[in-house]
Amino acid sequence: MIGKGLMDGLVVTAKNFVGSYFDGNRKERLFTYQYPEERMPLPENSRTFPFLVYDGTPDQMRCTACKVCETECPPQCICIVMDRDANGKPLRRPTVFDIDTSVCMQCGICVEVCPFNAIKMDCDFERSQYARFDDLITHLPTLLKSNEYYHQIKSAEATRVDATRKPAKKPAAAPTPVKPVPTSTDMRTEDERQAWQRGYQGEVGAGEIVWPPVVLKKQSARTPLEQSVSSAPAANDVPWHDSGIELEKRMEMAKERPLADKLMAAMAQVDCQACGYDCRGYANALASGESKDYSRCAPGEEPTKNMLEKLMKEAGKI
Amino acid sequence: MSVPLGYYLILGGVLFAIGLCGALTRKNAIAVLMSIEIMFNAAILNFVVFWYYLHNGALTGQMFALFAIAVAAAESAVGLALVISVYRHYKSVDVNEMRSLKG
Amino acid sequence: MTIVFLTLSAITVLGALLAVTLRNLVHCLLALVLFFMGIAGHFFLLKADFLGAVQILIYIGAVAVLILFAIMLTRNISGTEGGRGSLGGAWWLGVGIATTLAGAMCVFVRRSDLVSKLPYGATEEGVVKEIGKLLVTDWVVPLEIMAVLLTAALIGAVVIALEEEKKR
Amino acid sequence: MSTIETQMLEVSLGPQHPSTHGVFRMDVVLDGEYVVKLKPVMGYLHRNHEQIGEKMTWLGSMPYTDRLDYFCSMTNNWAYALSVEKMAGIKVPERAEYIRVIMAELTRLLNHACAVGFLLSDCGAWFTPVLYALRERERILDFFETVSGARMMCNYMRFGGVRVDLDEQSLAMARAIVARWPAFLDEFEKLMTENEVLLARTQRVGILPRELAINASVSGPVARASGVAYDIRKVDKYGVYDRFDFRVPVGETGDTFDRFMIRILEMRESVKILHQALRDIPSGPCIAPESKLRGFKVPAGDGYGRIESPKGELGFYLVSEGGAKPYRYHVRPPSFVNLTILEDMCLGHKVADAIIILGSIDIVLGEVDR
Amino acid sequence: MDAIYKLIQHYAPKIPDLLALALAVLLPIAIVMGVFLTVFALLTWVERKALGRIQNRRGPNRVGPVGLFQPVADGLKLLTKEDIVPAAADKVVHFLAPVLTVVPAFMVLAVVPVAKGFVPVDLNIGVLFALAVSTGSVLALFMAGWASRNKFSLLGAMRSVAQVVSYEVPMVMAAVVILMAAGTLSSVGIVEAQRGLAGWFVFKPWGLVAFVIFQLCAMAEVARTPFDLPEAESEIVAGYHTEYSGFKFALFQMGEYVAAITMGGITVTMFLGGYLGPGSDLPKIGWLVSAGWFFAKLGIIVVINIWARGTWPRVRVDQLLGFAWKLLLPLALVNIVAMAIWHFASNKLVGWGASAVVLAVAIVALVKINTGQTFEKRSYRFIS
Repeated sequence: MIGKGLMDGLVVTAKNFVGSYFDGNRKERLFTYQYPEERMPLPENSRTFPFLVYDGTPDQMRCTACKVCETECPPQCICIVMDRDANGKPLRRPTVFDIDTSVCMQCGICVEVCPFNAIKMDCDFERSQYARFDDLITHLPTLLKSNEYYHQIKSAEATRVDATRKPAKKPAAAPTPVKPVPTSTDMRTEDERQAWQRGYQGEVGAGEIVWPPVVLKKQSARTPLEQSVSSAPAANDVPWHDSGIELEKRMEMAKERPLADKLMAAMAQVDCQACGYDCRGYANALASGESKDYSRCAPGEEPTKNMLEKLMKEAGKI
Repeated sequence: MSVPLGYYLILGGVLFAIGLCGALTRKNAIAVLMSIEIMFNAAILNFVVFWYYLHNGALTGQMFALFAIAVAAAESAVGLALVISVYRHYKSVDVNEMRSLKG
Repeated sequence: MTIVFLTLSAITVLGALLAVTLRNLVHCLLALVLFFMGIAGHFFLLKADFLGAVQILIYIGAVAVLILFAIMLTRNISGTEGGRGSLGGAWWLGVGIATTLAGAMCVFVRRSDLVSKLPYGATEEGVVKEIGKLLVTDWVVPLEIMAVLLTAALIGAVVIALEEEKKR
Repeated sequence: MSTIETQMLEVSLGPQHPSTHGVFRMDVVLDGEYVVKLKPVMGYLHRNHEQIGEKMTWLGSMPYTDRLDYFCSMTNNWAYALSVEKMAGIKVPERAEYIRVIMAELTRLLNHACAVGFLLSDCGAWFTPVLYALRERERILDFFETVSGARMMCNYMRFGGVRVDLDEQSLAMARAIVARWPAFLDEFEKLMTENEVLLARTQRVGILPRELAINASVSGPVARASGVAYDIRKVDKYGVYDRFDFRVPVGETGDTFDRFMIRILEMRESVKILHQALRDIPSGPCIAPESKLRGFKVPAGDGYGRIESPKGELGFYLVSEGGAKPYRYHVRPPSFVNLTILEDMCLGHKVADAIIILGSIDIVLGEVDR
Repeated sequence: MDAIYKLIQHYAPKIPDLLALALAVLLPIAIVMGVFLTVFALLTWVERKALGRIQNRRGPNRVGPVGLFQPVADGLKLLTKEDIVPAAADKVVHFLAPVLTVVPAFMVLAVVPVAKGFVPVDLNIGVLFALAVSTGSVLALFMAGWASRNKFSLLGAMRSVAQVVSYEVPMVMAAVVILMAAGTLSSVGIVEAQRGLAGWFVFKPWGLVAFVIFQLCAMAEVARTPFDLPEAESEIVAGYHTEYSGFKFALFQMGEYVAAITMGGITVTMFLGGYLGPGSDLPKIGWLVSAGWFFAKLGIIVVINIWARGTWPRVRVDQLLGFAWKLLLPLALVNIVAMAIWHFASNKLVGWGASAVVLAVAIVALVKINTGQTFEKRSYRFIS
């Protein structure tokens, strides 16, 4: 019968029309939320942008600036600079932790790879800003959220995390007063900032624009060193296993040791597992030939890499 | 209130002349057809005018106009079909280029 | 009434003039439609309402559209006539003939005794009914012939437009 | 057709056009309303996906695969994970396989519902069917968000399993969705499948002959509508698909209507699979214990993993040098391959037909342009 | 008009004659324009709201109570928008087109009897006038499409021309039946001819068929779904008004909606008894009741339009023209014959039966002929 299909369709739409007024369960038909007034209940797993968890005071952040997330982040939107005290001794916490939310694709891989449960995914999606660049970069003060907040948005997950965490070991840096946390913007000059933006907008090859440019500052901040003797008690076996000791000093300590120990001394000594091992394991892997990639020590940066390359070359491993 | 008949006759004459002028001068066959439509309409206007001014209760003028409109419609249909047919042969609707009588 | 007549006449003449002088065929067509509207207005003014409606229905609804399709089928879509002038070589001859004709007609009209004739009190009441009756009584033979003519025109137009396909 | 040689009309449908399903362009040459030439122009959404994949770690590419066919991130994840697992020789735990099947079939449901919805929208049904489809899709997206944390860019699967286990609550949620679906399909079919206007618009329009479908290596519902009985779920029996009782609908004519109907029938079969999977899902770990996130390396060699994504055969060809990154990373996107026969299907039809033929292929530009 | 003129002269004899005449002319125009523009604004709201609910959306709900002031907001927004004219466009024609779209729509209003004793102009060729004038819009649409120098616009314009011209024919043929029955072309005369119990023409077999044909043609004339090809957004973007923005676009919308309303008004007048209904003849408030009836019936037509728009897909251009020429036109012609049978039948019952049978046979035959091989029943293999 011609026309039956047309009429059937009319019946269906009429049902929907009437149903949208009289259906008891509003989710049945009118499935949209009237956004600013009503909000969708966000499930616990929902993720938007990462934030950093601290216990107690913001000073007691869990992040150790191990740079695992910086390395693993697929779109490379994280920039970390480790904090150092006046003597240049690494403090195992970031002084700069920037996340470019215009680049971040909310994949949550930083959360998965973080060995310290320091970085977590937020549920806050209302992040619109007027400016295109700087406002979209979230800095350490904004990123830091308390563990209570974490419990608030994702209670089950946070409880699980708390259970797995070791009972809070007080960081050694406690006596030092909390200094205002600088951001990468603060550390940049206006010229550098503009250069970075130009580079960001696609002027590739327009000069040696280093991303992130803060690296320049950081290295200059590190060079004038009057190395004081480390007061840290040296472990019997591996006395250099202290990230506070300078690279040259560590190499000095391990001068007489076998290759694996020399390699280990070249590492950044934070056991961050960014390379997939702890420092000992990575050194062993390199020494035994299991791995040939000497560029994986993220916290150690260029000096470590160069040193490792030198050592490996000397040993004929590469 | 009403205008005298002469006004309408002059209007009809002028319109017819305009149409004739177009029919004689335009090169495009469709434009020529449009000019002919103008002439037709001038004539039909006159039918109605004469009916309006000179009728004695009879509707002959209107009937003539009605038939003229029908004929004009038929004429334009056939005329335009011819134009299209000609266009297919000559790839042009320029009346000056239609010189050959062969199909 | 004179004002209305003059306005309508101005519109009509303007439409006609534009229709024969404009270069762009589509503009010509639109001017022609203006002309048709003017004529229809005259019909309404002359109390021939039915004819006015028929004029709109057939000329604007059918003939203009027919011409439109012809233009679209034969020209490029913008409707311009191309580089050459839109007028034929002997355009002054045509203009001369037309002017002469118009002048002659004006002269004859002026001489005629009908010039100052005023209308009968024509009414529109019942005209449509009357036309309908006349069409099937006194005018039935012309009507039938007209029907045949229209059919023939229809078939003829189709045949002419399609002849190429048969040849292929 | 008319023999009057009129001026051909060259129209560029897209990249800004309401029904090109993204930034896609069809350079169409029209004779009146008839399509005499059609050139698909793509690349407006090209984002170097494969090159990025070669610069990323193995894991780092996973969130990028979400963005391939952004309707079906779950199946994209699966295809990539499958090929990496093949190369690395990781055994996926049973529960993870079941979860993957559930996710993939739910993805198929939402993709097909939206595909037919948008197809009808292209036919001019003024968004009614597509909004009904979106209404149901919303439930599945809610489920995805509950499980994986994101509605569309799920980034859910990992090498050797899935990232988050399904708890009892989310399983109940999935069961509720599946239980509702047949009712939705009935409503949808009543709304459209017998509609005379739709039949007149789609039947015998855009016929894809069986031989051409095979020669052009078309896959998925488009191929099955043309009578090619080829479904990787049956051919490869990857995952645990050999344990489920389901059938694959195959059409005969290969016209737009068949492609439309095949999708609806496939949804019914998917519902069957989901019922079985949700009933039989075993307990156990959801990720292989030997799988690791950081420093993940794949032994040297190459591998090609393919799955039956909702749009067709989605494959990843990967070459490893044994390092932390793939040496070569290549995607075989079904939309792209299916799009190659667009001109053959559209020639001689009208513009309106070309639009619905494009709609019936069901492309997603993220996948076509990569 | 005359009545108002007389009233003015009666109650205010001091007013100069010319002013009274002007008032008598302008007053009904103002009333009709005012009423129908309000109806137009309301209609856009109703349509958006109803379509929203059909599609499980909410429709406009931000401006005013239940979004009732949305048309005002829309109007303001369109007024303040930049008016863009394409560089290559034919400026004059491009400007004239939207204006000319609105004119015929409002001209048709002149002959629609809105209430008892209230019709702006009671032309004795009312219906013919309405049908003739509504054709005029086709040229405006063509002008819009052609002057925009956009290929989508041109396609839309040509579609629109072909569509309107094709549907004009069965529409007039369907109307012929009504004219035969009423014996007049005057719209008031047609309404008055439908007095009596079940006197509406739609309740006669030929009337019903004519109503369906007329309604379909009216939908096609004003380009409503399923015949909205001239502005098919999924195919040719927005058809003839692709290149229009701001207030010109608003004028197109207005022309379209007012045309839809007036077409509905003509349908109501011709088939649904116009302003007739219980209470429409009451002495004092008859005009109000009859206006209520008229708008209620108009509402039904509008709802049918919206409902169809929310449900059906759009037909293809060849199917559209085929439908008009191969199905509607022959059916309309047969309908005239059926009307003749009904008219000359010896008694009512025989007339009823005979015309119904003729029509039924014609419909079945025409549908068979037209849909011979069109709809296939498909079956699918299953591989397991």
